[in-house]
Amino acid sequence: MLKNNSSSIEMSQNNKNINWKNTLFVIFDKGSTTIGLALLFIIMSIITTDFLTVDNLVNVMRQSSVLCIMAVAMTFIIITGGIDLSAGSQLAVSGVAVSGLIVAGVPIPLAILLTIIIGGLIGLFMGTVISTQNIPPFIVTLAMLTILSGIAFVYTEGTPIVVSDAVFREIGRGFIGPIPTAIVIMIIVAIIGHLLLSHTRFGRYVYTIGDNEEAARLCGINVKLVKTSVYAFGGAIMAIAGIVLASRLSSGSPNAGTGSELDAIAAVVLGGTNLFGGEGKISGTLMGVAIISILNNGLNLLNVSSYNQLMIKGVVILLAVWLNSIKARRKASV
Amino acid sequence: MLKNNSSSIEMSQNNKNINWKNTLFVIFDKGSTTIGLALLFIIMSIITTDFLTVDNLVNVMRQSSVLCIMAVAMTFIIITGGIDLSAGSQLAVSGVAVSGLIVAGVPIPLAILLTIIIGGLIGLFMGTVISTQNIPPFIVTLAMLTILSGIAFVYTEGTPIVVSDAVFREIGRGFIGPIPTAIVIMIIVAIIGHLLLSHTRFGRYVYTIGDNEEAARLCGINVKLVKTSVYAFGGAIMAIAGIVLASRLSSGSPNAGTGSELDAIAAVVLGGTNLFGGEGKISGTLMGVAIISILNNGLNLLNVSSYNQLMIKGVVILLAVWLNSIKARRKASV
Amino acid sequence: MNSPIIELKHITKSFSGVKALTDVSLTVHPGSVHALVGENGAGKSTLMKILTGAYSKSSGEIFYKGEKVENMDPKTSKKLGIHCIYQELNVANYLTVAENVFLGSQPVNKLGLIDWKQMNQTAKEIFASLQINLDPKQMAKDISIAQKQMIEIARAISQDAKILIMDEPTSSLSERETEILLSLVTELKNKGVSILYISHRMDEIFKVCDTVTVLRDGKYIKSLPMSEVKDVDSLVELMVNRKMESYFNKIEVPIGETILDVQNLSKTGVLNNINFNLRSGEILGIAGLVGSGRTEIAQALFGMLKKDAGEILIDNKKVEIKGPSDAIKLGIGFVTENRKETGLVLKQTVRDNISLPNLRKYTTNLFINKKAEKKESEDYKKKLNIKTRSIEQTISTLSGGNQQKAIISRWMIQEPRILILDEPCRGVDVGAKAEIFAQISKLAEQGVGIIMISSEIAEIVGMSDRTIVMREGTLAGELEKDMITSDNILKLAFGGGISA
Amino acid sequence: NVEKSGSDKKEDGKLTIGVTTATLRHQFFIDIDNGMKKAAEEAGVELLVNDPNLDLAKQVSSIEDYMQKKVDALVVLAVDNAGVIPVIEEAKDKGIPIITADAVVESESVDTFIGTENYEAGKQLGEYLKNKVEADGKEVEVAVVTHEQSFVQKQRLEGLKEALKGFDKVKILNSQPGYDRQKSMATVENILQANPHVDYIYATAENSVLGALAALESANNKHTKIIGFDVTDEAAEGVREDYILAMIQQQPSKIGEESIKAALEAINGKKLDKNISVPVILIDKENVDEHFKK
Ligand SMILES: Nc1ncnc2c1ncn2[C@@H]1O[C@H](COP(=O)(O)OP(=O)(O)OP(=O)(O)O)[C@@H](O)[C@H]1O
Ligand SMILES: Nc1ncnc2c1ncn2[C@@H]1O[C@H](COP(=O)(O)OP(=O)(O)OP(=O)(O)O)[C@@H](O)[C@H]1O
Ligand SMILES: O[C@@H]1[C@H](O)[C@H](O)CO[C@H]1O
Ligand SMILES: [Mg+2]
Ligand SMILES: [Mg+2]
Repeated sequence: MLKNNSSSIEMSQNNKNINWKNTLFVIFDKGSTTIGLALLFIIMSIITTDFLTVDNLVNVMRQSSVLCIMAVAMTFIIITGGIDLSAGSQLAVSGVAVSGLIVAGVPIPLAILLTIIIGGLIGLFMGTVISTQNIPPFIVTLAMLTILSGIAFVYTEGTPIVVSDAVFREIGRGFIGPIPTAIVIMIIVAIIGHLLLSHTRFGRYVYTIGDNEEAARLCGINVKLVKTSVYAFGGAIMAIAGIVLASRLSSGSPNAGTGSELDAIAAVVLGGTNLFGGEGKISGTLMGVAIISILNNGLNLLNVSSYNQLMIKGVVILLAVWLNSIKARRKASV
Repeated sequence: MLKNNSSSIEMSQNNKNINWKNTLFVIFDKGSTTIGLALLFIIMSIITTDFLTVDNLVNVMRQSSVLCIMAVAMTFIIITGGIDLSAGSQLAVSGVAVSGLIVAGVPIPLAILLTIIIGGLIGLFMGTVISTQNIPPFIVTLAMLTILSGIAFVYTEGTPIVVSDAVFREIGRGFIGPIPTAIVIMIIVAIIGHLLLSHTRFGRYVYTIGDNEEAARLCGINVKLVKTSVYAFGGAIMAIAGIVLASRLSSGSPNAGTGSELDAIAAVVLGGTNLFGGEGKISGTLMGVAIISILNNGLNLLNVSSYNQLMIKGVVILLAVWLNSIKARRKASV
Repeated sequence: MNSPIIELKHITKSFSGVKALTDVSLTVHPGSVHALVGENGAGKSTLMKILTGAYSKSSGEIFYKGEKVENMDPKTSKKLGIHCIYQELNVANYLTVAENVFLGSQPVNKLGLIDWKQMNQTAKEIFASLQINLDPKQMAKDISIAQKQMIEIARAISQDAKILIMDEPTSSLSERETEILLSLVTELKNKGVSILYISHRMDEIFKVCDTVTVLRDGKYIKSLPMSEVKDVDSLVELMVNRKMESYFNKIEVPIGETILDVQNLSKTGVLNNINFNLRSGEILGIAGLVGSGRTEIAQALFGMLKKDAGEILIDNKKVEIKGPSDAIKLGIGFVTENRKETGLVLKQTVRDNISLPNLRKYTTNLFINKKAEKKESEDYKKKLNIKTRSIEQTISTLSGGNQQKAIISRWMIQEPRILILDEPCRGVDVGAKAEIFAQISKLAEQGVGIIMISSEIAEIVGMSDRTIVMREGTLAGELEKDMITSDNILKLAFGGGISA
Repeated sequence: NVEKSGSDKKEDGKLTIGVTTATLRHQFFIDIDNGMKKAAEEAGVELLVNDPNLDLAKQVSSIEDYMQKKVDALVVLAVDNAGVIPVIEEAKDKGIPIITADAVVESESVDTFIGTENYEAGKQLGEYLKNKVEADGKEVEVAVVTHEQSFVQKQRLEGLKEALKGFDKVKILNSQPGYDRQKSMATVENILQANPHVDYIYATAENSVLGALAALESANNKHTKIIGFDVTDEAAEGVREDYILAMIQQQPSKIGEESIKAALEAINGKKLDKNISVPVILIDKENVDEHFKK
């Protein structure tokens, strides 16, 4: 509304200016960190010749696939006002499960399907506890973080399950035409996530619950069911992330994925999703994922030493968000 | 409220029953996980003879001192609706700072004072960014997590700074009379935290901001100032935690404290503080800390194997919160 | 007579052991407008929430067309065609206006995807039929409370409800919107819809209702056809169980010096060159339609809205008000129009809410003197008759009107020199209104200058010493005491001239 | 109560050894653990194992808890070489013998250290590389994937650098972070983007090696070779397939066995050597089949 205002004010002054300004507004309005991402991209392209190559961009995307898939699921959960701290452990469990099944001789498609079902069931369990028992998601998923990790370790006795199957490796390492399979999977998940969230009733219920749970209930939305479904859906998607990761590493390790929940949450929040729920977009999340991945890639390309990477990462993330917050404030004061 | 009710209903029936029931109600109403804590305590006392000894209880308290001090600061921050993911790194920085200062020949009291001031300044910086730039606390403190960790590593080049000074060691390992100094510090911090939160204007403002920031502003509360102060105060308290830890370790290590922010947040949330702000108590936080510490101690005493500890910890935490949620629902439906 | 569509029988509801409703019965016939009246906290909203299944009843029975409904929940009631405009608005702030209209039943296309085009189009049509100017694509967080109320009304219409419950639908609307709403009620009734209508504005009850049921202290008092109700006074008497002496306890007091002078106040697109002043002991009314900029004047005075031009003088001295804390330091108090979003601290107790801006007063040494704090809250609980079991109760469990009284006490304790009241009696019952007006009068007597924004013209007429009327961001006119009439206010608000 | 539990122990006469490991989430430490279990069983002592999972504060707490349990000896695989000193000294003051393993702890209270001399092992690997490069006669670049936060891994890096000091045919790039497989894999993929012709990747621990291996396999890169630490079955396969040039194999299960033996000797009052080094084996394609079954 305000944007319209300001552009209509411009309109009367200078007609050429508007379209340009308008376009910029549209781009910069998508996520919360668009300016930051754009600047990061430009700076990286300038300071290292290795960054802006097709090869490297494909490389970055492929690396970000696991994080991206996780972050899509996390976006749904956070928009309901929830959180999933067990995402990393879910990756471990599903990686171990799919590897264990394949090693045990289960055909690959079936192993994958079963793993996704297991992931869905884990999510279903968490969602049920959260929505029916009224326990904060933070606590439920924190408890599940250690429980699931424990299960993965007990199941494998701490030793990764190696999958030498070449077909399975294709998921994380192979190509479909010129595009890595992992990227294709990531894109499909992101598109499904976007459609579901922004263009179906289910998605709109997700927002409504996160925004005003009471209003949702009074409008006849089955709040418990929707919440439970979000975690179950999330669990299935986390399982897909776990499968891609296991394939990339050719093994199911109970250590895999540990701690990645924080990256996923960070990507979602960087992308402008409100940690208190009700607000957020898949497109924003993609940008958050891009920032984190490009940053990691760039620092490696630039051969920055490991301790300095820590500091630089923090500063860049802070600056990226800060740039957008300036914009937001300038907008508000128009 | 309900407590009065139900007891007054009993009153007419049986006079002896009431007092007992009343007392139980009072105990069980304090935090969100009182029943869980009580059960945990009782079970531990029964299944291992090593648990319920004066020596071991003092031991548990001393072990929990660092977590407890952190959690007090975290309680304030979470009640404003914020979060501090950099708490662990703040511990590392202050541990490294106090050790570095002492090794450089600064007298211990001055070194401690300077470290607390540094901690306060770190908090002040974060608080200012959060409250004036409108960037979500999650992102600011996540960025600070890596920045501060990087600083600690660069400053020490990754090697812990050993403090051989016996006086410094007293803080974390010494005794005042029969009571460990660390416990005395923890109790003082908890009392100050409680008084500040529940008996001063500042504390009320903290709650109000976490509940309805706009209403707070319209009542003339300087929201930015209060928020900034909470982080600055928090930083100073985190520095105290870091000093106690460094003293317990007789060294400042850039690795120390890493990851402990999650334990601190968990303790606060277990203690019934609302992660979305506006609600919570220091007494609840103490109970959350107790649950986590007793659980760790008990599992060690019972020599439960590593992977099983993971599962058991998760299940116990879930059960502890669940028991209270049943009580809460029973209350609501009376 | 046709058979009843809804029967509530012997409904009892208790919260934490305390009864909010005791053995209440109610029968609603198709195609009728049934009023539900009673004091704040009488149990009207609670009874309606039981009917929609938002609350579960403690005991009693619900019948729909003679058939017993066992477990009523919001989904079931929606299926039965029961729709409710709740007292506390249920708007999702980060969804669009159109989505809020269709909340929970957004139209979808063949693929199961949301049909945005149709949704926006339909919303637009509904808005047009309600003569309101709202952009369906706008985010709900950017609109005013009156507009949110209109969204709820639009939602109700879009639902094709058979039974429509309206819980104080006009409490934040002004004359024009109220007229539209009331004609809508009649129209729906003629189509056979049954309407349950709750309001503290008695004139509305007399205008559109066929039957009225009175509740008092959670108990059923009486149901009777409106034709049998003699006048407002007799209905009020049933509600409050005593004779009301007067509604507007205005005390005439000598009016003093000018304490506030507003000159050329402007804000692009919202306020245009506003000039007025306020004297000590004076009650200045501000009237106008929704969206005319009344709230914005208050916000500018309180430092919530940055003015583009103009000056504010207090005691003839220019002042710079950068934020609410500056305003408070200058002795200004402000009761906002939207208590839920900008007033209440919902997780806290009644006492906390009353003492919030006054804590400094109770602070001795470092700590808050809780005794003093409690005492003053207790005093105001009595003075304004706030219905709560204890001041230690969480404020969210109070009825709407009682919450409003708590917020008002907050500012009375402050002893401001200038008190701005934006819709001070929103949702307050007639008895309590009289109490609040008595208190406001007393403040004026002590020399406080009062600015009272109200959409209820009767309140403006009954209480103000002088009135300014706003229209589309400009000051349409100023009325001296003897010129303050309903007619004159309306003429100015709609853009006509007045005859002196 | 305390007294009683103490006397209980004497009655059944069984000795108790408390172990605080670094983490049980790495094959290397799991192997040490298995070695310890085996030795403890043979000797008929009770073994308590605590896993702080690299958290220093938890490790300190676990030693304090062992004091409550009045263990007869402590085996410490320190998470941090300085932070455990005060609690170790406290335990020693209570008469509990202290055995350290894997990571050196500089303190008077430590009875002995058992494990790999990581600096020396790094040097050994460096010498091997130096010979190889001299034989090839070409200048090479070495990228490093490591967890600089780990004291042991830093020593391995310093050892390698020491061996290559003044040898101008090798250029060592800045260390890049990699601890778990996923992160190490991504890091190596990125290194290959910046430097497709990098000759060697020095990965200083088990999972950085396996992450690097996954990256090379995935890129089908047969030019770049890995050198590193801690051979597992997967890594052995990598040696056979020429992704890995050479690795240092420690003898974790031997470290475990020796630790328990030393603990028993200390309990019996025997004076121990300050340093019991367990030799490492340098594995390359020549000898890999000897040590790892196909
Ligand atoms: N969730 C709740 N918990 C406890 N008490 C409640 C709750 N909701 C309502 N009450 C109590 O029930 C009584 C009836 O409230 P209700 O909201 O139905 O009144 P009302 O007639 O609608 O009043 P108003 O005119 O002010 O809206 C009040 O005393 C109120 O405090
Ligand atoms: N957050 C906002 N941003 C921009 N414009 C706004 C905002 N809120 C309100 N407005 C605009 O300001 C004008 C006046 O607002 P508002 O409806 O609050 O006035 P009002 O006279 O106080 O009406 P009422 O008090 O009856 O609701 C309207 O044109 C409205 O669209
Ligand atoms: O100290 C350990 C071991 O020596 C092993 O190589 C695993 O990683 C290191 O941190
Ligand atoms: Mg009501
Ligand atoms: Mg208004």
